[in-house]
Amino acid sequence: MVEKPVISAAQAAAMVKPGHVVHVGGFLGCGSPDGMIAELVKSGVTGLTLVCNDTAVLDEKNGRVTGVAPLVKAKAFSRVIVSHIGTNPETQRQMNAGETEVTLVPQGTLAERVRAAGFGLGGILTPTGLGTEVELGKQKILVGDKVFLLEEALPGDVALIKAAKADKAGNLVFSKTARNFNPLMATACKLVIVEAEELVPVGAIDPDHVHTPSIFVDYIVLAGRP
Amino acid sequence: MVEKPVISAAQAAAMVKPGHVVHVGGFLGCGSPDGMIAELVKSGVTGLTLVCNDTAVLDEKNGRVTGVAPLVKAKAFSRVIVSHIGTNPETQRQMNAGETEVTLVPQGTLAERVRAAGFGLGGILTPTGLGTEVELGKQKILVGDKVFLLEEALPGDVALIKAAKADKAGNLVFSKTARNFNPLMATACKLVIVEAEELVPVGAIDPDHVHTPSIFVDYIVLAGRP
Amino acid sequence: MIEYVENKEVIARRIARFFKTGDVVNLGIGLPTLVGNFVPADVTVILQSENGLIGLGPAPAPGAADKDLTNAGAMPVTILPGGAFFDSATSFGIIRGGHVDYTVLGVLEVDQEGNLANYKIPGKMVPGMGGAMDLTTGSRVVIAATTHLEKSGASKLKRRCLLPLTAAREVNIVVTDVGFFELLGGRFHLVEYFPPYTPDWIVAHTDADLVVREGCAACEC
Amino acid sequence: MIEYVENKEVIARRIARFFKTGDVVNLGIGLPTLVGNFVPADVTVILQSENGLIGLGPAPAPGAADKDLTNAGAMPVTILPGGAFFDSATSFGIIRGGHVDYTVLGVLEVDQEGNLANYKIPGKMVPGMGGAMDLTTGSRVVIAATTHLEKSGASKLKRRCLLPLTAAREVNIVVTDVGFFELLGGRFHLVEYFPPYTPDWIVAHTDADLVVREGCAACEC
Repeated sequence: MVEKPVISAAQAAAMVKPGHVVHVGGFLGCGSPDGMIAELVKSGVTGLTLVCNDTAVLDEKNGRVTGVAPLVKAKAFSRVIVSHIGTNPETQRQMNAGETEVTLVPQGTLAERVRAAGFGLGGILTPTGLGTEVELGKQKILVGDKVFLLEEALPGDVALIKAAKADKAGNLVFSKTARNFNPLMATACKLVIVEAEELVPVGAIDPDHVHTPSIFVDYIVLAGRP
Repeated sequence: MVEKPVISAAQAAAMVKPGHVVHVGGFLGCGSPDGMIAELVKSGVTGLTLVCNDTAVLDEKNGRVTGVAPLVKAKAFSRVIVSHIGTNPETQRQMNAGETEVTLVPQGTLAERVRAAGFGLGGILTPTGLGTEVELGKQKILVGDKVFLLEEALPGDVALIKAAKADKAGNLVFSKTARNFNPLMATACKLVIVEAEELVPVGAIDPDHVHTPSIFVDYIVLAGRP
Repeated sequence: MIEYVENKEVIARRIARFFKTGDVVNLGIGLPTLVGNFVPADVTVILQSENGLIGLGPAPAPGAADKDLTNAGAMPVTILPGGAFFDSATSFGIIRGGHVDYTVLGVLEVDQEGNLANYKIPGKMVPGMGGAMDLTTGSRVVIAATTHLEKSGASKLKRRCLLPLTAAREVNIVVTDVGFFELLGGRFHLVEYFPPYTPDWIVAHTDADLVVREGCAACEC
Repeated sequence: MIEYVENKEVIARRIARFFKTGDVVNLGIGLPTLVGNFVPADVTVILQSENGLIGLGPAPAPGAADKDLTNAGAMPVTILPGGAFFDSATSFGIIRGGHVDYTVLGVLEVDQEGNLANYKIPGKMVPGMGGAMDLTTGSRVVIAATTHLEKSGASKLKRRCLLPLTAAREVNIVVTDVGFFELLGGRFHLVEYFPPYTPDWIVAHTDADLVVREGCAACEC
């Protein structure tokens, strides 16, 4: 099996360029690639589009800042496509001030749209969002006697994801609920960089336990290595 | 966690009724629920619709009969929806004789249509089959500047699947390429019966290694118990 | 003269009694989370958390939190033996696919058509829908949990939601701190009332079409 | 006078030389499976098998077959260290999603438009398409592997497929036992010829629009 380059978080951050659509794993900070996010803040990059479950937690009073929240604060994003911004008041401020374009997507639709992009499907046919503002401007498709909303595939340029364990070929195992969007983001982007807590030799992961096969992964960052 | 009833293969077979759409796991016999299939042959049930990757191998000269092939031979199916019948000449004979209606579906489309049924999606938008006979009679949908084929969700009445290991709650682990369609079939049917090679106590499977969560499974059959 | 006193516990207590052993239940953030505390000892429900887990257990002991194990509100949780983890596509496949029996969620508004609004007050507060739209679309039974009256005294049960909808005609049951209502034919049907409130009091304090069902009974929750 | 002698090994040999280290490759049943035997020692390709495996290894030692580990032709195989198993939806997500670099498959007919037929001879033989339609749609490069002539002496390369298509305009490269062709602009382009055959012989024995590309060279495969 072919081994993947192990790079620093700063090298990973340098691959993210203005204008990129960046898919970031994590759910309110759980399972976020925090090392790469910190380096991305340092890099000062702007003009990104974020695709992520949420904009994480920004609660500076209580010292709680998680996931992509520091990037939101650094105004790295001109656009965010997420299901939830309720725990990051700065996202809401930027949205109301017209600084950042915010698109809210139902969480299941978001997950499936990312998967569709990675798996070569044009989009999904979901009942979710029918009769709500979510349906505005979208095709409705009749299948049998039921109406579904066509939600388009959502591909990206770079995926920044977090795994508990990677082997040197890039096979990934996620831990508990830190899995969330990480395996999906890995399928949908041209460039996929994983931040792994542990790096093991090729062959050390049971092939029945692999969550993300190596072919989806381009680079490996070891967590805690800036 | 709630434990699931452990029944015999014969009891499982008795739950399959004429007219049922039956989703059977396995790929050319690898990962097939052979015990339940044998009892289903004995039951003499007919008029079923089969949804499966293939009609397996029927090569009596060389003593090679796998997967659902004995059910095809027993004329249990009035309709089969599969991607491949090339290794079972009896399926082809029944098709040509007008005894059985055979619908051929591209393998990836079949997998995704079953998943769509299980996951509440109306169907899938795939490029596969465009420009071929597969597109006949189907909706074509424009997404951006690309055309996709709408392939409808494919739900079933009963799923008969095979796992390497089940815990008593019904969490499943599959082995190697015997996984194939098994986890998909489990999502898409009203009644799901798993034939497991090994039954372990609740809690004996690492929750990060579960391939099919317990809530999809209704009954457990122990392999080798008619 | 009955004075209205907000009581979230009674809501959680009553909702917990809907479940039977084996039911798969998703509890939303806030009030709905309380429901987990009141499931009868002889009933085993299976809690799903949309961030990717089935078999949600109680909060961890102090100091025992696992950074990789949270609920959908980012609070540390545990998993019970026999639980399982999965990614977000599978989690919502489970939800959208009808494999969740009950979803319990809080509301800003709920109306007699079964509409529910809880994710957006335009120009004011926009938390986002998170998983709520999929949960209301996919779950077999949607239970809205809400206090009966606003702080202002206005009815939370409406004729027509004015806020952007989270769910269109998806709500089956509303439980407030004065009673339990079913939604049918464009009306609230009072099925049980919680003393000291009476059906008359409830009719007078609900700004929507409301039917007191035959056999409507008091419930000491 | 050159006499045509069917030679599957030369086809497999030439195809194996397309790959570079790290390429993900799916080899169809039959002739394409041979390709795996000729990958140069200094090139590491990653073989995908659509029944749910990446990192396909060589056949097991006699007696060491695992009933749970087969390729898409139901033959016992092994998995290399660093391989992974997955279900059929993931397998075809990988395929349809463009994560496979090369798919190599056999043909009944292939034509100058890049159409390919290999799953059905109406009224005669209908094996079914299996995974071939997804593989041809999704893979970055589609390589058709075929002997150049039928037993009857007829050209396997056609102006227009007459059989039901497996792939519409998806074939990029055709390798036969006389040469290697690219498909572009509705014509076969001869890129390399395999002695003793010559470009002239190939033009005379191909019933389709064929261009001998500038720089077309002999290849000792």
